[in-house]
Amino acid sequence: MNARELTLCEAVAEFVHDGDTVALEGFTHLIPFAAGHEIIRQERRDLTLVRMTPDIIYDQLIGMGCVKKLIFSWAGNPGAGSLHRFRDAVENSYPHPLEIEEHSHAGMAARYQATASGLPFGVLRGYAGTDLSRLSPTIRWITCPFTGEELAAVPSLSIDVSVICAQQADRRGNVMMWGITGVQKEAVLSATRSVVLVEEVVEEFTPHVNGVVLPSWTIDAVVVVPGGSFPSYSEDYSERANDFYAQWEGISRDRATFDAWMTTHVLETKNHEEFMASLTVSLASRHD
Amino acid sequence: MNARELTLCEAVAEFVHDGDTVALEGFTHLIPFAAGHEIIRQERRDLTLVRMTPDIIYDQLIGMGCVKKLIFSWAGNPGAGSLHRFRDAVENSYPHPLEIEEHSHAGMAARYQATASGLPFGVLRGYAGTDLSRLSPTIRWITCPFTGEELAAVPSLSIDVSVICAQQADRRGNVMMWGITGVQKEAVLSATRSVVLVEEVVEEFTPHVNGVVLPSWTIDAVVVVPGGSFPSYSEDYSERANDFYAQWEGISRDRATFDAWMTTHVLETKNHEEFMASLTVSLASRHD
Amino acid sequence: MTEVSQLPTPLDWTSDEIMTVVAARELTGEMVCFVGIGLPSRAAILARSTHAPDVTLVYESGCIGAKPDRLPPSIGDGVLSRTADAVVSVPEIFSYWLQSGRIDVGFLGAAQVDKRGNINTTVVGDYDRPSVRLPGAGGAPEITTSCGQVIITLRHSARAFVEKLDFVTSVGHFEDEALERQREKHGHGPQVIVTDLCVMRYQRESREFELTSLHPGVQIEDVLAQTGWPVIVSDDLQETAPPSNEELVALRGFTEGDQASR
Amino acid sequence: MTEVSQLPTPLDWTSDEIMTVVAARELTGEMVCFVGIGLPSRAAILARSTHAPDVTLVYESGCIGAKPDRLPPSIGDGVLSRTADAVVSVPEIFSYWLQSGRIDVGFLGAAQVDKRGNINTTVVGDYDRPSVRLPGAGGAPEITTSCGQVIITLRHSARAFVEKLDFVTSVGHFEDEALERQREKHGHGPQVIVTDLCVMRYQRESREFELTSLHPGVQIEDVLAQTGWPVIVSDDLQETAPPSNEELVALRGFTEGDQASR
Repeated sequence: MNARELTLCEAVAEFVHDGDTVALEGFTHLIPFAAGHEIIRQERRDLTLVRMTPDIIYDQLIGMGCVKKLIFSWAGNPGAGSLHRFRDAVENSYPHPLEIEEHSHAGMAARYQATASGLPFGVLRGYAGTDLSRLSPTIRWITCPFTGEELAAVPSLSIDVSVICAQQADRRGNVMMWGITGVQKEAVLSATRSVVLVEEVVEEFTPHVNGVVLPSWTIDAVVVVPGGSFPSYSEDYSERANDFYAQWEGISRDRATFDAWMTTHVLETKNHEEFMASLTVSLASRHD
Repeated sequence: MNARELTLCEAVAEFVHDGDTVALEGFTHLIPFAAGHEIIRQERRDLTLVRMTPDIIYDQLIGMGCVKKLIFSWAGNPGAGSLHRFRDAVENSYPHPLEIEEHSHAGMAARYQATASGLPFGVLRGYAGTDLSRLSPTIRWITCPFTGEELAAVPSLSIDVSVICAQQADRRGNVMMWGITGVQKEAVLSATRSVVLVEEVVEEFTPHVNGVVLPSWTIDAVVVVPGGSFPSYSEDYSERANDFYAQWEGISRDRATFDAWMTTHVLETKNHEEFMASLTVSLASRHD
Repeated sequence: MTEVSQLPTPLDWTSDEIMTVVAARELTGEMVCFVGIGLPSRAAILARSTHAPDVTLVYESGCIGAKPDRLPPSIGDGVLSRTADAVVSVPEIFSYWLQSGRIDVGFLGAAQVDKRGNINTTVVGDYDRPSVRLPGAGGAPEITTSCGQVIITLRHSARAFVEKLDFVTSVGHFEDEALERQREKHGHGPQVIVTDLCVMRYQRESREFELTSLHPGVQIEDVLAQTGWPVIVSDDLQETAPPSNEELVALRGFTEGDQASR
Repeated sequence: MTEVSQLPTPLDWTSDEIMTVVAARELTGEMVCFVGIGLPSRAAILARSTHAPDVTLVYESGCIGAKPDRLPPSIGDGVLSRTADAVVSVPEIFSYWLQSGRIDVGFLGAAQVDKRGNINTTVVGDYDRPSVRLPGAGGAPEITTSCGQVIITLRHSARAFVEKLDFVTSVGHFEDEALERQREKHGHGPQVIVTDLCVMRYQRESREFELTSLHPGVQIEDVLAQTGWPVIVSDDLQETAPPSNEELVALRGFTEGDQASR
């Protein structure tokens, strides 16, 4: 069945439920901030979040109490600092305890590939001698039946819904992304349901090097949200708000500052357009 | 080290040796016919050939006595008939016995992926109940350490040299192919050495949907051979000579007819340009 | 334009044409179909251009959502990649698209088939010294086990419809019940065989393919004579609806287009 | 244009700058380098723009052969994808490019390191109740075992250079000889640690990192005081060549470019 075009509010209401395992994937580029904010506004609870590189939007979801468990491989604000809400949850169980299941990037990538391939596990040469392999029940060992070599095995993921950003959809609901496309294709193909936020709908895709197309029938909903990845970026549509990433350290470190920021910019904005206006004003004022 | 630009004669002389395991990959599109013919002209012997879909060029290599063993998953002339030289080798050991190692497409694809990934084996859900899995020492079973499910395991390949066609190279020796790109990237990344035939060298690649770029440092030699895939085709450069594929049934069925054809069109032409001229004249005359 | 006076009369079709038309009818709605070359491709393209425009065609060459307006002479033809929604690598088509269970229907040909829908495309005779060496497995073993269901189509002959296959290239349905339940987890396997004589459907009760529909003019005896096992004839045996003029015009349009393109 | 009169004097550099410059010097010729974010990226870009223009940069975001002319604030910056020879998916970068053994040098930062080049980027304190939760493994465990060799770079402090790691995120060199021989099949592991005080190199004989070069103005005692294990000082202890004006101008050019781009 082809993708339906929905509003973000409708898509989150229909496809993201309390208790779901949710992957909002993206690799610096094309982070689905708008979807994360809408999940916060709709007050989802007990989510298991999956992502290789949880960043600010996951920090916000954790800090706002939406998250029960995090499955990940690198949780930071690259080049800019820590995810203090994630740290507060792990270090101090605030706002409540956060269960974690962690892997290396190679391990998470293998899990996504296995899941997209319909296999129960993935194989990699990795984890040898690490404490992660000693502690994690999701890292086991498997013997090559031809060479006898021992390799690491990781289980596939059970993702209820994946949400990604892409640059464009066409009239039939196919979507196309380009630039750094990370693990987003695997995220969509690994999930029971999927939602794709796009910058715009076009008549015909223009060719792009490394253009990745997902056919309409692999997607449940296409949502047009211009700037939906802001303050992340969308190659050929927007620039990353690097200033904001640098400021996050100061915003997130303190619980009250974080709460105030979330209230002003997310809870009191009713959609992504208002969020963008609100954050843009705030960024401009700090430059003055 | 970046790729060197060589002539086809030089590249085959330097990189394809008697006894080598060689993959001339392509999936209907971009078959490296010119390289196969040069291997025949240079009289290589005892080759192990690898390919998912061996077609006419492999039939020619087998019929000319270059091949000791074939590793493959579907050996035919799609929509047009049999590979009679392959059949004659298997059915009658003519011109000499041909060892075969056969798989399904999914199994061969998994072997290429494992090899390109530096893993000793690949995993797939396949082969259950088939005679292939009963007979082949290269199909074994492996148990998922998380679910207990039994899956098929296939060993990685040991490829000495891969030869593929791509549409373009740039000045630095990067190559780009588009359209149906098959398993060619994996073939190059699976091999110790690799040679890429291109239609032309360009200043800058133009973007293409499904454009696949292989960096110069993954390739040993770039060879400019316009029409190097003829009578196969090169998307946006040439059309497939479907007539020739249809005629192959008649040419290959009889040993003497085959020998005469090979002598006229391959052994007595000194390069691909002469081959193309020779075959084009022959195709035109049959139309009259 | 084909003028009305030139439209074929209802009887004006070949046995290959009815086989293609009847196979095409098996594709409906928004099915996603994994298409083999030759008759399966012809039938799938026919379905898309007549009663089932929303069927998605996936080719093992990596072309997803191809919309060919002529018969490609191979599954790697440029018309498939140029009209596809997406083109992916061959390893990806088998892992992310086929094995993952994303395909509703697989569409296969065969050299030999048995009453359980097991297929041989490998050898006639002994494997190590075959009398006829066939092309081999291709995508078949995993298509039969990964798709929601499988349609098999081939010409009916005693050489093709055999009691015992010379070689089991792909398993249709296991004789062993436990194995069969195992394979059902990932797909229902072959459900229908369409030939130039008839339609046979898999029945869970008998665990074999039964004769369910005879093409116009074909007698039960014709089928029995060309089938190497004692065929169960369905209690509800039908006569196949003959190809409609619309179906034939569409099919012949392709074939002409295909010839013209050569 | 920087005018000659404004060129820095030989002493005009910070401890972070010498660390970057010295790390950059480890990259030479046509090395293919897998680059982490932060100081590793800064050093690799510096190397490419000074003495090692033929070094190929590979980023875990999938950018192969990126040629950034400024410091990307993240490894997913658009300047990396736009200047890359090829951009591939993240699963592909880890399977076809890293795990396959195609990368000559891995370039890593760390929160803690021990004398065998084992790295901790996971937690300070107990794993289940950490005093500081760090970002986690990222690419490190497989970078250290899959690359031909690994360069580690971090600021020197007693908190970072520890006798025993709180958590082994990535193994540098195994204490067990059999395990170490096993890992050597796929790469030689960490070979050098570059800090703001010194350079330490792995010695096969002692099986640990030894102090081989002191940066100008640094005393052996400074290093010993900031290192949590009894450091072996090489018999052939060198003084690190100070950053050249060319190196510093190039480095500062990036940093300014980076600031300006914000």
